[in-house]
Amino acid sequence: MEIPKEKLIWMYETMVKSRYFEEQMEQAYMEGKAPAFNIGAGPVPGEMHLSNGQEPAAVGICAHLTDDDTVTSPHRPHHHAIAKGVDLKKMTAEIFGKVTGLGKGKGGHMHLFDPSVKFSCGGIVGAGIPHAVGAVLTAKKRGTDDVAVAFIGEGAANSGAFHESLNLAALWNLPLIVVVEDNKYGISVTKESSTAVESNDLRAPAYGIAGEKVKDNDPMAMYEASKRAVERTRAGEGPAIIEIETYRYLGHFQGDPELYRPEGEADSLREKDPIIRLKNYMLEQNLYTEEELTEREETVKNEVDQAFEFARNSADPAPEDALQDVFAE
Amino acid sequence: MEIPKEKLIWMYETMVKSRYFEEQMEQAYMEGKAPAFNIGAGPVPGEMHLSNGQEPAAVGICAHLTDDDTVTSPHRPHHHAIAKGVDLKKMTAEIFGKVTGLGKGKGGHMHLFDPSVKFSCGGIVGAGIPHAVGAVLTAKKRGTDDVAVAFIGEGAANSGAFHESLNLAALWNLPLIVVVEDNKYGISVTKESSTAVESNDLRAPAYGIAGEKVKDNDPMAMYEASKRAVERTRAGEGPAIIEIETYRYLGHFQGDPELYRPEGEADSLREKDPIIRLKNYMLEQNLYTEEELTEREETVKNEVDQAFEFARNSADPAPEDALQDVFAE
Amino acid sequence: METTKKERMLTGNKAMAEAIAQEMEKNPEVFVLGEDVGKYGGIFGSTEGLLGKFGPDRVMDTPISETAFIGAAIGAAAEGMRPIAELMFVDFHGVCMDQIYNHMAKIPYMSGGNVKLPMVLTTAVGGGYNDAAQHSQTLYSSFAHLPGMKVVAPTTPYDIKGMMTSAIRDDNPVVFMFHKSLQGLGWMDLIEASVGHVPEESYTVPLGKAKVMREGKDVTIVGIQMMTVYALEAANKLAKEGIDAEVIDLRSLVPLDRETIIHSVQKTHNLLVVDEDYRSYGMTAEVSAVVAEEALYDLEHPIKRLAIPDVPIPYSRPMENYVIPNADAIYKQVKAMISE
Amino acid sequence: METTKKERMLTGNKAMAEAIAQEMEKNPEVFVLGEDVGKYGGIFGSTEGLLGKFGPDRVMDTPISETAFIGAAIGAAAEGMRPIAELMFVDFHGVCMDQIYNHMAKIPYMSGGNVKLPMVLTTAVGGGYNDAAQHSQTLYSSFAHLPGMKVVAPTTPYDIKGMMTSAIRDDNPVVFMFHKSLQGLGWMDLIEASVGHVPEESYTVPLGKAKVMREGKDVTIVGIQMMTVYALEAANKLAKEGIDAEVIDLRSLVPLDRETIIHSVQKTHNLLVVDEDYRSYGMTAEVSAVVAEEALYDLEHPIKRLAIPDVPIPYSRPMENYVIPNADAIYKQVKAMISE
Ligand SMILES: Cc1ncc(C[n+]2csc(CCOP(=O)(O)OP(=O)(O)O)c2C)c(N)n1
Ligand SMILES: Cc1ncc(C[n+]2csc(CCOP(=O)(O)OP(=O)(O)O)c2C)c(N)n1
Ligand SMILES: [Mg+2]
Ligand SMILES: [Mg+2]
Repeated sequence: MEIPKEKLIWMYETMVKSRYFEEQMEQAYMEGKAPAFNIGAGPVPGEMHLSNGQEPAAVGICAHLTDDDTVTSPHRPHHHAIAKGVDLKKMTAEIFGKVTGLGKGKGGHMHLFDPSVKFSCGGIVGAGIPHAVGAVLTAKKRGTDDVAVAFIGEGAANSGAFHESLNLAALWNLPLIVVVEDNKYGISVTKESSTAVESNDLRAPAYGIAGEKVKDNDPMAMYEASKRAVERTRAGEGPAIIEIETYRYLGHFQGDPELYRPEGEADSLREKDPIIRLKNYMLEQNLYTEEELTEREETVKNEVDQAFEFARNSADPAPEDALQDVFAE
Repeated sequence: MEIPKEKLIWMYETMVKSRYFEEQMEQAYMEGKAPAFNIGAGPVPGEMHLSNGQEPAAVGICAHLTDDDTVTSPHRPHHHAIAKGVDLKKMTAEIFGKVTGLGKGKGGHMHLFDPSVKFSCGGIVGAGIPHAVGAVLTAKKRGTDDVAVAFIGEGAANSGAFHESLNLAALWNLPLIVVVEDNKYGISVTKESSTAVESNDLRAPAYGIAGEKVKDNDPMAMYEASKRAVERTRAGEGPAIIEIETYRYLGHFQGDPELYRPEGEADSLREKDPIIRLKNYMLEQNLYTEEELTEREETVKNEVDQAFEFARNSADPAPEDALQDVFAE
Repeated sequence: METTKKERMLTGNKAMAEAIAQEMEKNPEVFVLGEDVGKYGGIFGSTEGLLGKFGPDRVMDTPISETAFIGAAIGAAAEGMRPIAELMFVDFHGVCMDQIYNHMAKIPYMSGGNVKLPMVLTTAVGGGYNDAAQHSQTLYSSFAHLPGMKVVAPTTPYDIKGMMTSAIRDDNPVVFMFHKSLQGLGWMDLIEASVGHVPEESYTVPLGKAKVMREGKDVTIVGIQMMTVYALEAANKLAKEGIDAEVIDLRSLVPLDRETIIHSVQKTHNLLVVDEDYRSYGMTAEVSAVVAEEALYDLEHPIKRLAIPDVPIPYSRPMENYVIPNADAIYKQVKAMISE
Repeated sequence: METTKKERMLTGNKAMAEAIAQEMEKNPEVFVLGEDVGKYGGIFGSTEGLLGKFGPDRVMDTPISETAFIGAAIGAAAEGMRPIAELMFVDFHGVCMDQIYNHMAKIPYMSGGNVKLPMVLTTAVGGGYNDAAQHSQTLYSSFAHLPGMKVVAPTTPYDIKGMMTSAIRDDNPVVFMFHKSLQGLGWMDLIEASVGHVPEESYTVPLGKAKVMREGKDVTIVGIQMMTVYALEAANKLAKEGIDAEVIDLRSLVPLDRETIIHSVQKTHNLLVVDEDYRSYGMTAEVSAVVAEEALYDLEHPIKRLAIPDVPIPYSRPMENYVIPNADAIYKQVKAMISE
């Protein structure tokens, strides 16, 4: 499969943006938490699940989506949000708990909602899949050809919500794709200790749907598998499961002691970094020069910096704002 | 496969007992509910889910179980209970709400617990499967070779509990068999309207376990499939799913107007009655004479009659008994 | 002609189905999904006749996958649809409560009001016909305790229709609890209260307002659904003995109409709260607490509560009758209270 | 030597893990299962060190399948095992509540006492570190409302160990809620109350008994877990102004120790109830109702309640601080009450 140049560069820029966002977030998160780490301190408190290394899953499929397609995402949502085109300023402000945030500071990092690009996420494992089903049920009722992608971790594939949602989507022939990001762990529990089959695409036959496996965190292979799945499902040929082998460079959340992780594992994963691999590919193919790529990197990093600035400069909500938005008028 | 004569006659007697029990129950249930049907009236109030026609699922597999093996059953439990050897008097008394019942009248028809033969059931679809997992987890911990059978309807195979339990059992290599009784309906909803695959044994690969389909409500085929599955699982070779195509002669519950059911469907099913088929087989094979079989039928029916008599003659619980048994001392 | 129209009587279930039908006619984005809502018309008749009128695309039978289909309703509501999802018995909420309270109830808040979820979760509640521990609960407070959803439980066919219409039009998630005994179904004990006057034309009854069903001056009895029905029965008997009870039908647990309760207690100076839910940490406690906070000095006698005495609902008739409050128990409790 | 032993100080999490370890040593049928209870030692340290001591057959990591593994614990308990199942955050109960309340809590009753379920469900509760709406709740009353399970929530390391031991030995299902802030974890705000004297030897603290943490004569403050800690802080401040508050640590929601509460109110004539759960239909209501029923005439002022004001827990610090009651809010509420 020939991947169009503009798709390659979009994937590249988006991965760089996402990675840089997470790196900035990692730093911001640590502010105020030294010398003794205190999860509730600093400008960004609460749990923080970063996606460094997992970018291919997000960009490989979002390359095929429009603003009218729906994405639901779990507790580790930043790369998906960025790939789906969520407003970066408002998203960052939300994570900083500011009144200018997507949810006016009520949601936080695990609860980002941007209806303008049909993105949502949540902190309960598996729970976003049915919401994606509802989005495409709506598409079907309204006669549009919008599709939905539900991102989950490999750990979530053992939840009841996974099974119920895939059965429902298959039964009603809805354009849903479940992307399983296999980063080997659900917190500390390895895939082998949680999953009775080797790969979750093997579960597709249980719903009579398509299943595909993407190996080695390869953004281009993810692009290709996603193209097949999105085209199929948009054409009304039913749901699909794509499982991608991906890499989690950091702990489950920031502050995770990672005692369960073999020494050196994260480093060895970093050696195969997908951003570098895609960059090298584009250079080898003479699609872009080093300079061109560097310039583009600067542009997206700049965008991230501006988003952080926006967030930091925004106002805190008033305490009593807590009482608003429980019910719509 | 040659089925031993004593197994055949046990299956026959048990099916006859179960069927006769349900027929007696059907009558008892209608007492006090005429002329206007009132679900809460008569000696046996509440919902009543009868199993007439579904006996093969129960006897085909229970023929391979001992008292130390566990059976969990759903809202339609009588045939399973009888095949597992639950105390018939106490069970009947429970359904009549008597103080001599298995649960002193607190449980009722959907909540029969007989720990002496490791039988339990419950009214929440899918919820019994994890209990069976726990039973065999215990067996494994204690080093016995006891197995567990979780009976469910085909409708329950779309519940999250099904998926989570099978993954867990497969992962931990526990001796669990899930028997799916496909009677075509979950209340009024047909299997085609609820299930994305044709048969639930096709879901076995999603857990890397064995799956087998038994067609046409055939007690002997069920015996054979069950033998394979029980022997395999008892030997430590992992869980299995058996789906049996079975027949529900009556409504989902008594009082079901069955408006969703094609006219004549139940009658056409009755023409293939498994009890008659097994009887004919034994006669053809000259295993028993008509007279011998009739005598055995009388014996088991007599047992049922005695159980009903015991139930009817037992005392009601005192109202204040309701306050007992919430907590053990 | 006009007179007979005014006297049009409907059962609770027909009132409910009529409200849904009228909203579905008006608004193509209203649809129904749930187990057996199609050909069966809802196990408790809540969707009777809808499949025939609107077809299977708008009246959708589902698999036994409450997490998936209630979650799908949430996803559809987020897109602006107005789904009505039916949880067949409230007793089954435990398999899908995450979708209900962590998502349906919280997404509007977590999104800072940017996502609205205009959906209704209908569910059947109540015992009294010996359906035992897993099919007889009301669980009113299990829902009312958790913020972000309106929780209503109407009693009369008139209110059922009017509040159902309000619920569908509401831009917030509404849990609409209908009591099996008040549906007026042919296969249950037919009680008078399950049939009542219901206008044919569409109308609304506001959510969040209690209703004084009977005015009185000696004691306030706060009830809900069947407990309101029994309270009225008890009030009639008490009246014969010169005790004039005011009966309040709560109708809505969230929002709770504190004013109507307090106003009544300020008049009668006595309060009995009756609930078909478990006693502890429930509605009787909440209503008691509201009065103890806001009208303490108005009380002549200690507040009394009647509810299920913190036991699962037993199957057998004598025991079930013992644990679910009835007219006689209410009558006795008021007598005991007044003569204290 | 003896003195240092008496002064042995432990964090809440170590107290909890020690209780489990001691019972596991004594009884081979005790085992632990849950997400990340193995190598990780429990996300909130509740099973720290157990894997190393007892191996993976007795300390079992599970998939993210709460319905299956809590259900499996029920099945194992029915066979006489004594499982301890951990629900990582109480906020996740909605995915498995059916197993918890329809099965764990009801099977003993529905079986007429013939099946016992000697199991413990441990779960982390509480907010205060900005973990937002799906990870900060206590949900005390969502469990306490439903009959058939003991529900406890100890505060001090001493009580955590003693009540954990009692819970494991209890023949009934016990929901054991431990507060994240009281675990004394290195990666959270370290509060003094999360460290305390804990004897090394095994001991029990009874379930179902509240504890008077501070005697006083002017006002009774009933709290639980962090609210008890804050109540004590507030009491110290109040003492400086001559207001002598009695602070009761509820410790157990079910059974509820009505006697201790009533006895205290009879002495102080004033009651403030403080909860980290949602306000409506919750613990503050139940305690208020108990007093309104049984000690109405002892009250000098209307009962006051402080709790989360029926909103989901907001993420942002100023808003979270606003909705979760703290020492200052308690202090102010008592002052306002007394001077009313
Ligand atoms: C229902 C539920 N159970 C448990 C958790 C706690 N939890 C949060 S993330 C997580 C691991 C998820 O693993 P996976 O799905 O593989 O995603 P990853 O973190 O690896 O991206 C767990 C157990 C939760 N949020 N929801
Ligand atoms: C979780 C849950 N959802 C719904 C129900 C209501 N219900 C009881 S039986 C039933 C149909 C079950 O169908 P199936 O599993 O095929 O069993 P069958 O009745 O055909 O034997 C339904 C929907 C329930 N008891 N529990
Ligand atoms: Mg993972
Ligand atoms: Mg069926």
